[in-house]
Amino acid sequence: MFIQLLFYGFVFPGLIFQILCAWVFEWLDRKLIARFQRRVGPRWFQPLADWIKLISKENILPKGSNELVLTILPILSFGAVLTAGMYVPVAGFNFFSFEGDLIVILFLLSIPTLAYYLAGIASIGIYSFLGGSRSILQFFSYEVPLLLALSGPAILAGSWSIQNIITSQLSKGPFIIFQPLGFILAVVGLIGKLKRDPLDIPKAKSEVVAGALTEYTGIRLAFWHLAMNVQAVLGIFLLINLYLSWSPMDIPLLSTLAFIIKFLGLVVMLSVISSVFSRLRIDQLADIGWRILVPLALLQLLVVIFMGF
Amino acid sequence: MEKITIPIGPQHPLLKEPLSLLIDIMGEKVTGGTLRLGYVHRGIEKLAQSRNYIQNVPLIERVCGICSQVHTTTYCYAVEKLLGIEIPARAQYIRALMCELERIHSHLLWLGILCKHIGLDTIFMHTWHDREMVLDIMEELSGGRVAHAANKIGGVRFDLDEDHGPMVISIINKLQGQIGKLRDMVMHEPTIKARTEGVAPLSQDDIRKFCVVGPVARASGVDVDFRRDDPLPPYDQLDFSVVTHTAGDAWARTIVRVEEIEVSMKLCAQILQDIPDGPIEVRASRRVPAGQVVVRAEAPRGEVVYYLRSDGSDSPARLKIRTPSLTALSILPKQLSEIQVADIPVVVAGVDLCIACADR
Amino acid sequence: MRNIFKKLKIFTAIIDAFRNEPETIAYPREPLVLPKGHRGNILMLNPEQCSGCGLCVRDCPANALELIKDTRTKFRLDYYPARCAYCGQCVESCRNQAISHANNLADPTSNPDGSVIVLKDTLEKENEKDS
Amino acid sequence: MVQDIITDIESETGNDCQKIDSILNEQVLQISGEDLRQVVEMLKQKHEFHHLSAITAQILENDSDYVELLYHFWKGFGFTLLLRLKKENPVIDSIIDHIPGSDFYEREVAEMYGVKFNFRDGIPPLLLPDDWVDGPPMLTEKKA
Repeated sequence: MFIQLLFYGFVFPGLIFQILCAWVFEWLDRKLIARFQRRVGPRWFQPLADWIKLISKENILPKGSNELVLTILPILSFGAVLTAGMYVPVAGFNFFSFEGDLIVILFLLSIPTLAYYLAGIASIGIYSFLGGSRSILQFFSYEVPLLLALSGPAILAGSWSIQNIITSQLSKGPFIIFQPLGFILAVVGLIGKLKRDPLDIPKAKSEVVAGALTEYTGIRLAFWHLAMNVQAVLGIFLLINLYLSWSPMDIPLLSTLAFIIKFLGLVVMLSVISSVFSRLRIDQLADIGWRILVPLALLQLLVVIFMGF
Repeated sequence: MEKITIPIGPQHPLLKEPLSLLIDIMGEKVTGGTLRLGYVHRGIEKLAQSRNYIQNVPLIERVCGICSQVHTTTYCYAVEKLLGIEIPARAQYIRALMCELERIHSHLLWLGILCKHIGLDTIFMHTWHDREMVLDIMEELSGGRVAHAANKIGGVRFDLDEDHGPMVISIINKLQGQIGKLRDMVMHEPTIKARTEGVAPLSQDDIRKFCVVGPVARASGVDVDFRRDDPLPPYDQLDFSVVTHTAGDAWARTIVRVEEIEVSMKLCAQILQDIPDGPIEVRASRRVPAGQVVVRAEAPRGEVVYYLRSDGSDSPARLKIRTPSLTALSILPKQLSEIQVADIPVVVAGVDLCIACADR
Repeated sequence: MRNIFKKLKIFTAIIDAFRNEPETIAYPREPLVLPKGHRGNILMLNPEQCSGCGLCVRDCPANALELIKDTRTKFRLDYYPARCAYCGQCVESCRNQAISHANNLADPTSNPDGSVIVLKDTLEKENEKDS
Repeated sequence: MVQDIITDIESETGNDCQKIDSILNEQVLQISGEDLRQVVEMLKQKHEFHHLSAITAQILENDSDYVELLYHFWKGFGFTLLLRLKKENPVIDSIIDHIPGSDFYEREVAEMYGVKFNFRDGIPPLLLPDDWVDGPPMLTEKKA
């Protein structure tokens, strides 16, 4: 039993699996974007090489910054996303399901954003401060439509457990058919959560250098990057589970294959989106978030509620 | 809300060259800014006085890393004017061809940088790929990508042979297709327009007051182009249009520059069609007779002014260089107010700064 | 409708880019093809043509050439690649076409011969004869 | 055209204004330093010279007691105003309120040649380092 728990925690679906997925995601993303830009792109081991390079670098913090807080924050966010990863079902494998785990996961996945904000405040750099305050502004713009959109599948399935939502989809069909709008809103929210192009306002290079992570170096930065990438992978897993969880036959191998294909499809989608749109301004994002995304999410929710009857 | 001053530069991802901007912000609003130059001041004007006229040609080429050809063209023209010689027509056409190619690559570079700063790396990479085709032509012709070393006093260093003309024409035709695609991408991509339209508009009056030149002035409706208004040969024999726009904001600057690329491509084809046969250089004496001359030319960023005084020896007594970026910089603090922090890249990239030019 | 199609231009552009081969090369692993006229390191292909007149030294804007002259025929022409700006002025100034550019990617720091390349040396030979 | 400008300048300032043929391809008028602001205002109002291309400062070898300032205007053709200032204490009025674009040109001349511009005290350096002590670089005899 203890060995089994260790296996869950450290191998699958825990630490090693999630880190591997994160690196695969990072490589795929970088390679795809490079190819869209007519570049060759990195080789397959580049994310690992970058990570090793980062942890071997000197670990500097500027004088006067709060070392303890700045060290805890990346570990905290990495831990939060790893914990969330334990509850997200992967290709039908699910070990710790309970009623309401969707809410717990969403809560855990918003910890990195708050940690990012705190990192901005705790660093003494001016760019860090701007990046941190921008990240919290952005948080208010995307989080509400994201939560509203993600509650759609839960209401349709009549349960806040991801496992129940998946089983409900197996009989009803994938929820993307019933709520395409909700899926789009969830993707937009996910992009905002991951601070990817075109919603990379908190870390816009030409404005605030690297946002809240400007003063970070070495192993702390390496853990931030890892946390961000694991978060991206979990977000994609969540979208697959909530909207696309359906396969024609109930064969484990086939469903695993289908899961991988869906994962790749979503990665391609995120890469395409990040390479065709330019970054929005923070006021434009707030405008779009509250005037367009939230009403659309409410509309979708209404449709879902009427469908439930 | 608290007023904060954010330093942009001398080292910042926004700037490719060192420039110090101190920008006052309140929340996300920019209230004002000051700037400071001199981080790449190389003292070229002083240096030029201690070198002979021939040594100065490669030196002048290094005033700017992008518009190097137009600087040497202007300098050589000034020296030739003092020497009282006129270079052969073929050499003039080759100089003009290089200048126009340079204008295309400079504007493409600018477009890429703007797109990169607003977070659209795809168009950045695509424009720079197209720019690379222009640089390939220039390297094939002259031997250098940006330091062409094409001009010498009394003519040009290389001649176009029979393969070069068709090669340039075929690449230009290919480029024309690419630029068409690029134009559609830039003009119809909704987010570029959303980011640049209405940002930091300059009125005609501002342009006149601050003596601004080049695409920035033309985007505000000031119809000035030194290729047409005060032409160095052979521009007086070439037929081209001057692109202007009235809005004066960053979006108008984008349109003006994209259309100027197309004008320049047509000019290249025209030059290759009209180019006369003949020699490419005349003998120039090493000693330049005493005299003073002022030469103006249109660089990709606007008017360059060269004042040259010779005292009869083989090195200039005074060489004054006024580059277009200096005027663009003088109006930058005015533009950096009443905008958002996110607009700073658009404004700073939009005026097309070349700090090395401005510092000299 | 046409307008929407134009808005999708960037999608078609990235799909085209994805379908075609990348335009960049993985540089150290794949060789770089330089255009014909690229100006690389300074070479002296025809040392017998060099008369030691010193025109190249006088016109060099970067002081990358040095002429140590003993008599009219005894001289040594040194070339400092790290100072060189690869402007080609010496090639242009030379009346005997003795100097030319190599068509390589100039890398002054990796020169195996140290910081000085001796382009032509008639000093030592004469000295050897004397001794 | 240039004759008009000369008569206008002379009637405006009451001082002599000479036409000099020093520059090959431009019209040059020499005025005295005190008249600069008046002349520039008049040129701007009456003759619509808005575009100041550059301000060149220089020291002539054969007459090194003076700093020579050249104001290069442009209006379809080049037109230059020439002023001579004493090298020991070169002071000139600033024209920044008439032509705001002259800001950087004046600052450059001030730093490189040590010319003082009236009404513009305490401007920070533009090109030179903040801790520059060697005096105006273009006046030093050091070889570059």
